[in-house]
Amino acid sequence: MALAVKPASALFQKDVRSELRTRYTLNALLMFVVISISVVLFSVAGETLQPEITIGMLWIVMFFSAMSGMSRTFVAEEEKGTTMTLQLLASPSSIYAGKLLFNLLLIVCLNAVIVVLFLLTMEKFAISQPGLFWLVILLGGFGIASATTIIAAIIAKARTKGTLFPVLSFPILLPLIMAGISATKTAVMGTTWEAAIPDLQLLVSYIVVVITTSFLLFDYVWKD
Amino acid sequence: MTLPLPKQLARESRTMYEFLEQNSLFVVLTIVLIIWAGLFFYLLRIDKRVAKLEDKS
Amino acid sequence: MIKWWKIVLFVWIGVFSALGIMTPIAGGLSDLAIFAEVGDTRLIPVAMKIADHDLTEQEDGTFLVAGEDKYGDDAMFVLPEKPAGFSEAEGYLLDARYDKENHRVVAAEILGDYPGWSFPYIPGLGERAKIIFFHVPMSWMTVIAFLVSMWFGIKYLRKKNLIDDAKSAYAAGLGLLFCILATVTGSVWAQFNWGTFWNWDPRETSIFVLLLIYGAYFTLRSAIEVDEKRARLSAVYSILAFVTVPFFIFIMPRILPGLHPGSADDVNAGPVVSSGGMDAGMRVILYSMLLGCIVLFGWLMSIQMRVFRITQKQEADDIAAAEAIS
Amino acid sequence: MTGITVKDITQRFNRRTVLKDVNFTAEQGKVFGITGKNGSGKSTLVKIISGIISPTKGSIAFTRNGEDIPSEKRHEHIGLVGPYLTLYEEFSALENLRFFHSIRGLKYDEQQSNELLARLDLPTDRSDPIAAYSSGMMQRMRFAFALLHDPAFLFLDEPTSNLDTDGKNKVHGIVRELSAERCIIIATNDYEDFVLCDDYYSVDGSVPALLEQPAN
Repeated sequence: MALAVKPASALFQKDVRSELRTRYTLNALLMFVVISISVVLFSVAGETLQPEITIGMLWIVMFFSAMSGMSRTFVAEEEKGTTMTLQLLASPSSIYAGKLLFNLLLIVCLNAVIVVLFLLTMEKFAISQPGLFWLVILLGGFGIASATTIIAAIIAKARTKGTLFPVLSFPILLPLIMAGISATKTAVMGTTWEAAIPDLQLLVSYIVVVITTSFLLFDYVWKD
Repeated sequence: MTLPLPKQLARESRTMYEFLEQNSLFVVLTIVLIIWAGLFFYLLRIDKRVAKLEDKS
Repeated sequence: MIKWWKIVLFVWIGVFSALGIMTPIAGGLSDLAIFAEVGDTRLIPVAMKIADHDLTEQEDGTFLVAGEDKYGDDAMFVLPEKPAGFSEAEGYLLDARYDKENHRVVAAEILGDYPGWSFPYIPGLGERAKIIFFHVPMSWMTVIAFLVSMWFGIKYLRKKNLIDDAKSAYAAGLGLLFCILATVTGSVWAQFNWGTFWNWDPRETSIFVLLLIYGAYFTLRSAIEVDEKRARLSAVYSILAFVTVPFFIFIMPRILPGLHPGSADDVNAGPVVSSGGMDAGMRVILYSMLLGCIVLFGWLMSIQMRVFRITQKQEADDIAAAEAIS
Repeated sequence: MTGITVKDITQRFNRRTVLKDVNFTAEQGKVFGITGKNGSGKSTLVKIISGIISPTKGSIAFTRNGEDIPSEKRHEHIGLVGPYLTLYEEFSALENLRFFHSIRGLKYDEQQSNELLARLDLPTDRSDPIAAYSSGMMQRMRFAFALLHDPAFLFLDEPTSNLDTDGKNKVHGIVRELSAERCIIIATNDYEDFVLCDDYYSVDGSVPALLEQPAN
């Protein structure tokens, strides 16, 4: 359980540099986001959607982009054959922390791109509480990243990696998604941000609970 | 070839539905039946595993 | 040889199922008054005790008799006919409505004799209230099986004994069965009570999530070939699911409005099993059924484990035999 | 004293017992060998000792200068060369070394890394990804990976498998040089590696081709 900051940040920097160099995930993810948003736009075909539906679409796109982005976290190491090298180099908790950091960064960027594209393309999508809205998107992203990091480690050891990922993630993420959607509705249509307090509490406690559990369990997933 | 009359089928199921609607106790009985069916299905599966064991030894 | 407790289990579940199904539902004056207040003229079952055996025949051929309801409230009852053996009868179970103008309980039909033991009438549910003895134990068992599965998962992670993993998997299998039964029975019942099979009421959502988790758990198990790895990862997943599921089972249904008892907008307050919320007799039967289901669960688990142990022994013998040849 | 005590290690895999009650002690100053036929569990044992796999049963104690090293600190003291270890092929040699340094929490010193590369006959002036390296160079890179942090415990799994005679001699030279102050374990089936060992444990009872000793 010893968590050193230095190993975690080293792994984080390595992942960032590796991603910037190869751009496997980034390019594919960007295209994924563009494609899924255009599917939404095609299906809407110029009609003005009710805000509830737009919010639902937003979360669908966010969920599935996260699914395609996060699944690579440990699978990439497994494919490169570097899992054992990492196992030898650092304690499991610092590996988890490093990967979690990278996923947090990735999902925050991803969500920012998605939301900006949504705001640009959905003309009638007005937000009454921008501060709350961005806070919810940020917390939602953190929640998704915290839960999916350990699931990504689990699926890296299984046979059907890519398809298994959303199957395992969805039930775990559902409380988060429901609270997130409800808080987003408050941010978009509500008049006061106080109405979102129970949802925000739920989001924060979800993140704390999931990250703590992941730290405790990661040892068993990581070591064969 | 004649297809089964949809009207007749609909009426039949309709009466069944109405029967259940009017006799609430039978809804409860249906539910008990479903639970028994589920447990029976589980029993069948154990039986299959035991049969497999018997074949082997 | 059949062990005695298995017979006790059978009799236990049988007796309490029968009690749950056959006990009549009977209301009192207060139940009648609720409907009369809003002008609803529906008939509800009412238990009536005869106060004095004086019967007055009225002009329209009905009979007027003084009596009290099961809660001891006095009233005048109108019977459609003079029942045989009236002078000895203790009372009757009537299908009745309340006549507000004359302050009389008007029976359309005599359903039977006075029931010494009956369940209270719950407006809107009637006989359908009896689902509680079958559906609620199923959904509780879903959660209990999940807990047991996780418990053995943790035990595996600590002791690395594959028997614990097998227990964990079989508990999850039974949990899946209970989960499916709870979902199906619930939705059949919902069709007749709420008009649709599925409403996305918070409790329905939570059982649906449990179903998804069980599904995901078995998908994960089928995707890993090495026994030890499968045991480890599925144990981790069930723990992870367990720490997030309470958000559903215990928090969500109580903070969101819903149709189930115990929801946020339920003025009667409190979940189904909270004290004071339910009739004592119903509570006894519910808990007895739950106990029966737990024992049944343990029994089915033990059968599975016996089969598993024999299978494992056979496999070990096969491996030993193969190694002896080579 | 610096050394490793392996106690009652048992490893089961898909209900088959791969290793059963392995017990031995390896000490500083002596080269310890692990032998056995291919597929008999040599690599599994090395992985268990270096902490990549947690065993079904048993324990391993690491002692450095008389002090126990707790399991979460061991990765700082272990160097491992094995065919299953892959380096980051999208990075150059120096980038790899820098990452290994920093993830262990050590201060990176480019001078020192260059010296290590030079000692292993690896180019110090290449900044292209190591994906282009030959298998022999890759094997030497693995040595760089293992020796970089100057570990007290060095585990070599098939250390000479991809090397020519020159490379082998070099490796043997390194082993001899380091063995005085370090605890070295070699898992091998190669006779030339085996003769370096002062003591050995055989996973399946076999010993590498003692009868086929070279003429000298």
